[in-house]
Amino acid sequence: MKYSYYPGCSLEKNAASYHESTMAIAGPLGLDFVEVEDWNCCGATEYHALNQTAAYALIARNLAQATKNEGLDTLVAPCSACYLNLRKCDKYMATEPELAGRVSQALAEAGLSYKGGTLHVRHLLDIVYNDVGLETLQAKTTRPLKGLRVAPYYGCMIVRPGFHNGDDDPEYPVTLDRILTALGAELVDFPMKAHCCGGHMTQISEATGFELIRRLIKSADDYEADLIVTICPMCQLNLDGFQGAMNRHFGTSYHIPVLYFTQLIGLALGLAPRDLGVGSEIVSAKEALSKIGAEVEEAEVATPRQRRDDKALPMPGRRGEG
Amino acid sequence: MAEKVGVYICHCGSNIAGMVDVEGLARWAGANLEDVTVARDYKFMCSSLGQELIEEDIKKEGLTRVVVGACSPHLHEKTFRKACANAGLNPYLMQMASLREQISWVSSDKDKATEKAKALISGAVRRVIEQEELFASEAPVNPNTLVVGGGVTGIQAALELADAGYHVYLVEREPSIGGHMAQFDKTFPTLDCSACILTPKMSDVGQHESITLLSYAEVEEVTGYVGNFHARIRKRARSVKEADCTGCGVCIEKCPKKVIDDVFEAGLGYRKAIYRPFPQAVPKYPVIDREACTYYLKGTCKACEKFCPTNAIDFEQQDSFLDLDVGNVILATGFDMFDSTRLPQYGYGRLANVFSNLEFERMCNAAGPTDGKVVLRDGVTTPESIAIVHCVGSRDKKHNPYCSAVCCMAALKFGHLAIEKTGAQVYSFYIDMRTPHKNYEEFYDRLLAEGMQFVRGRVAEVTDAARLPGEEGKLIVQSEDTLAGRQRRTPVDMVVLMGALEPRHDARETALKFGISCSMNGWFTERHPKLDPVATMTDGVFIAGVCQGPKDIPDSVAQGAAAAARVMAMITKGTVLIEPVVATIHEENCSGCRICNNLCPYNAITFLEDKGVSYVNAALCKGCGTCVAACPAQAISGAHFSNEQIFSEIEGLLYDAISGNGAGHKVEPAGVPA
Amino acid sequence: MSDTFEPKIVAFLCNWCSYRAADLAGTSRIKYEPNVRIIRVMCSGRVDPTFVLKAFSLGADGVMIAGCHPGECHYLEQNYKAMRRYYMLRHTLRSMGMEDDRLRLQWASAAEGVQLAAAINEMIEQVRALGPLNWSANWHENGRRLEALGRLAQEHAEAMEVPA
Amino acid sequence: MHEPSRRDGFQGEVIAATPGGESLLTCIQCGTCGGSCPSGADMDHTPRQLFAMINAGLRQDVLHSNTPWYCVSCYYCTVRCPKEIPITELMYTLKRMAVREGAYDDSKAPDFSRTFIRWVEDYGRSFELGLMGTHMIRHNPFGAFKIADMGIGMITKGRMAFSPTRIKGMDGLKRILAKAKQLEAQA
Repeated sequence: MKYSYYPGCSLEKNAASYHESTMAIAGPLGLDFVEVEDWNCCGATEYHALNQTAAYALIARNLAQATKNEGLDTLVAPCSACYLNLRKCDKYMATEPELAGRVSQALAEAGLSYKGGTLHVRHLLDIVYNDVGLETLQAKTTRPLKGLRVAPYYGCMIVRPGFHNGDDDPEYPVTLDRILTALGAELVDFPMKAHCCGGHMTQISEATGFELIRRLIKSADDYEADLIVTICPMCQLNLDGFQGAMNRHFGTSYHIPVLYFTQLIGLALGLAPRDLGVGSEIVSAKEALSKIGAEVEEAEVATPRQRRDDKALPMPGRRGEG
Repeated sequence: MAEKVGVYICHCGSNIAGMVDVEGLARWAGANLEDVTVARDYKFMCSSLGQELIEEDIKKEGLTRVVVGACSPHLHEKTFRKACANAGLNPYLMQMASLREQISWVSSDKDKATEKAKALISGAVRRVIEQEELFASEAPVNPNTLVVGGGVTGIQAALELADAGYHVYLVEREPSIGGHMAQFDKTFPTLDCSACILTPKMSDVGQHESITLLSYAEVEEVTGYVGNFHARIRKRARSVKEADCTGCGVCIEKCPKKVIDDVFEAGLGYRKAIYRPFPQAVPKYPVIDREACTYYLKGTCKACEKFCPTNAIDFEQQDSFLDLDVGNVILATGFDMFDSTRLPQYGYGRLANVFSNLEFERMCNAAGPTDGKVVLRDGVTTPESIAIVHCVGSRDKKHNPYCSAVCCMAALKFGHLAIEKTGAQVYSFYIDMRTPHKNYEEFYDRLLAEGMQFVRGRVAEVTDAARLPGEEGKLIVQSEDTLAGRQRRTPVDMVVLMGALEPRHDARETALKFGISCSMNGWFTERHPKLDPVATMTDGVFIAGVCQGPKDIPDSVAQGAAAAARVMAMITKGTVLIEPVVATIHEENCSGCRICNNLCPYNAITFLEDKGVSYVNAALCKGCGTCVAACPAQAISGAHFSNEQIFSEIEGLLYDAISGNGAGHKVEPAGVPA
Repeated sequence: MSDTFEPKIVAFLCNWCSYRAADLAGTSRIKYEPNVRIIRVMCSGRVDPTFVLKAFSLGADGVMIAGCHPGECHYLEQNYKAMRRYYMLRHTLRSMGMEDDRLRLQWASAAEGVQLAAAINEMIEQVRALGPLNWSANWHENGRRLEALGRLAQEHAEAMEVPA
Repeated sequence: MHEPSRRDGFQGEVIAATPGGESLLTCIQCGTCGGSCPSGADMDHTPRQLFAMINAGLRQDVLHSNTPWYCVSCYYCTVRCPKEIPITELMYTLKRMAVREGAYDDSKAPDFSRTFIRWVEDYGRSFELGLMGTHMIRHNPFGAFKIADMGIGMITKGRMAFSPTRIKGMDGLKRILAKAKQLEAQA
């Protein structure tokens, strides 16, 4: 399975471990990524605040560059912010004629063009879940993540409206949960799984930014998670990089490491931690990862302890489970 | 001989005259359209004076055709047909042009509107000349009625008819009649015990000599037409012989298999594999749930059979079929409750102490799974604080755009019951409080006085992720208090979700079965939203209760009675007129290719082997005209919608295009002097 | 009087859904352009391909066929027959060198007044962009053209009317 | 003529500048957006209040509100809105209008966006060290100490680049952006 690949700026340096681990698992999982030639920054959320046409022209240049990878009509982005930008741009190029007209004119200045709908923009999580599949992941697992309590964290931008690929729920997504379960990890029913990490808020209003980070870390801690698993470099940077500053701000002492889902897949596949960029996190994952070993056992989603006795009333049936 | 056509243009007050130059239009028709001998305009053509105008002209001027340019034929076609008939003209020689719905109400330029009106009148005149005399036939009305759905609406309809001496077949899908109302604890705003007021009506139905109650049964197929429907009913196998069962209940007592009761107890309680939904069920006979029964699953047990004193258990019983002849049908099929797992942000199904409205209803009921105690999911703890969330799946484009009409009042009722039973602090999170009926606003006042707290803001989410002190171990309801303009986190012990009322999941199939239509949202469509709320476009099929749209108990009961009254009028009159709009095959042109045979959904076309031609049974034909369009030999004609009539209408409508030889594309404001 | 081309659209509306949608557009006072002229038929299944060709030949620049949504036909499934004929007709129109967008099939339930009005406007815009059809001119020059078309349509009809 | 719902004035302006913005007219002030917003507690006005103010034509109050700048683009409001109003997109629109008119009270957030984009416009890629450096020096010189260990951690873990990467097609990108800005100004 061969795809165009758009790493995005974060994966160059601060989230290099995300890139490394993605490349490391690609081979074993049968994925082949062809990097988009001379890609540029997607503008994150910042350009939208300044100039709409320029924001979409900047993104569209990447889409145009990606069409140069002949025969590849799927563009994969591992960063959720890049993914949303690319996907939204692709959609608007087809549905917003005025905006698309302006963007096309701008692109033409560099001899480029892009027609909405040409590429299928997908997030790496979607590729792993739908194209690789749980069965393959399970079959290739040689070091099950048994005993590791993980909080699956999706963040905002992959699951939200109109732009995401399919059927994962924007409020209560489950694809990452299922991947981690397939790898043998013990899941916590993380209520904050789709809540916001704060994005750039630490730079705008520290108090606000730290509070958003605290909510997530506290909830993971309440659920006694060993680590948080993320799919986005911005989320990783906020939860990992700012965890210490957040602790100082609130006088707390949380210690929850934050790893990329590709790193956990790599570990389950039996790859060496250093080949997956493990060790570059600020909050050490050493202790948490020391738990991994031993034989495969079916992991279940753990919920907070609950009293149940004869008088207990039945729970309403949960749909779409299993 | 040339026809004499009279053209009548209605002002409809200013409804048409405000946008169309009605006087000019009438003058233009009189001066320019062939065969038009009289052309008049009048303030209200549908008034008795307007009708008399037409009648007089028919008599005095010897009109042979009439065109009325007024409103939609769906409103007044019958009126003007009658006027023609009164004057001795065959009513099918009248044609209407919809100047109001298709022109004046949808246009914004008077010149262009008037031009369009000329085209429509021209089309109608050309068409009416081709129209032929037709004669409606009369058919008797069978005095028996089929009522589908045994909730309070169907019960009311059935009793009204039966008390008037007419026979009713009442078909109910569940093992007992009673519907949703039987599940409720109290009714708002009077706080009557729901079961106490419903069960007497249920037993009246069970004992009424004019009602044949068919429970655990469904309508399989309906054929025929108004006054003469044939319905095939499938009676599902109860596995209990009704003739022998005394309803003693020993079988239920002895049955060792307990399953969650998803229907009557809303999943909050249990029932046996052989069961009666509730003690006052009508009829009293139990049913074996074959998917749960140990005998059907494993081949052993038969405890019920062993203990039954009258040998009424019959494991081999099969579904049986009943063919009924009825004159009219009343559909009172009710609603489904919204499945709140579709809004994961409210945690239903994931967070134990989030309850559905139906669960809470059962919890309040003294005969329910908690003996009427309001408790958390652990079955023992009394909540100290309860949040009631309004508009769950209502007023939401992603789910149901409409207001479910009853939830605000039900939430107030819940608030009252919760305060009374637990003394808990009760919060209501609402978008708009809607209490628009007799004594409803007063009930709202009462709850305000009782200390229920109202927060104006739709709940954003319900979570167990504690963020602030005091939130640990609670459910936190996150909202914006829109009146205070602040975000609010309200920690509570219990959350109750006021789920929407939704059309039955199979409402569209039901509609198709009875030949009626559904609105976009899936509610059955009434004949007229204001003036004909219980009739449908299909004569003889009536709708009542929530299947037509969300409404509360008194409105449902009123509709049930209204539908019954409509049926009684049909029965009393005794006959119905059958529209002569049917297809006819001209044998001399029929090649016997049989293309039409399978096109007819009503099997009205049969092939006559001896003659080698096809034949339309007029009693079965509904006049859709598909066969007419399909016949390669043009051997089929459709009465009142013949090829000639439609060709002429096209010619008339495009009068300004043909005359100009393609140059008539620009709409000239005054092509012909008015 | 403006110079913009005002196309003429003939619309065949079924009695039960789409004609009622037009009624509803009226009672809801939803404005749409006056270029459409509506003919009521009992069912979209009644629309004979020759009706469409006749309308084109007499000067219509566009033809709309509107019926109940699939699965909601008052006559159970006759709108599917209309759909089949519609595709056949588009094919025929194309093969005769006409833009097939001049023919439109529109589903409209009795509750969809807004949608029907929007569809009518959209179609008027589309046909306006296509320009005049002027078949009527051809009709006058060559009286046999319509007969030929009728025969062609009939052949297709026979080929397509395979019972469902 | 079928007239699409439209409003003049400030509300019309906001709607016209937002993909899918017409649905703003259908807001029922339910507060789902305000209740869902993770940073709502720190906003001058909840998004719902802002929509009421837009409806009331309070242009200056709206553009001076800090609300759009506290939007973290999490899209919770957008997915939960019962009227499917693209609230996050509307926040971007309001930010752009405020930037264009210089109508914001706290320059921190707009400056952050500008600084971020300046690196992108010059190099084609973003540059975190440069961004944080420039931004912190201007807006939060003491804050730098608070997160110093984080910065050091990032550097020692090899997660911070010391110089920005420049893309090859920089000339082309500059032409694209110049044209885009010219078109935006005309739109």
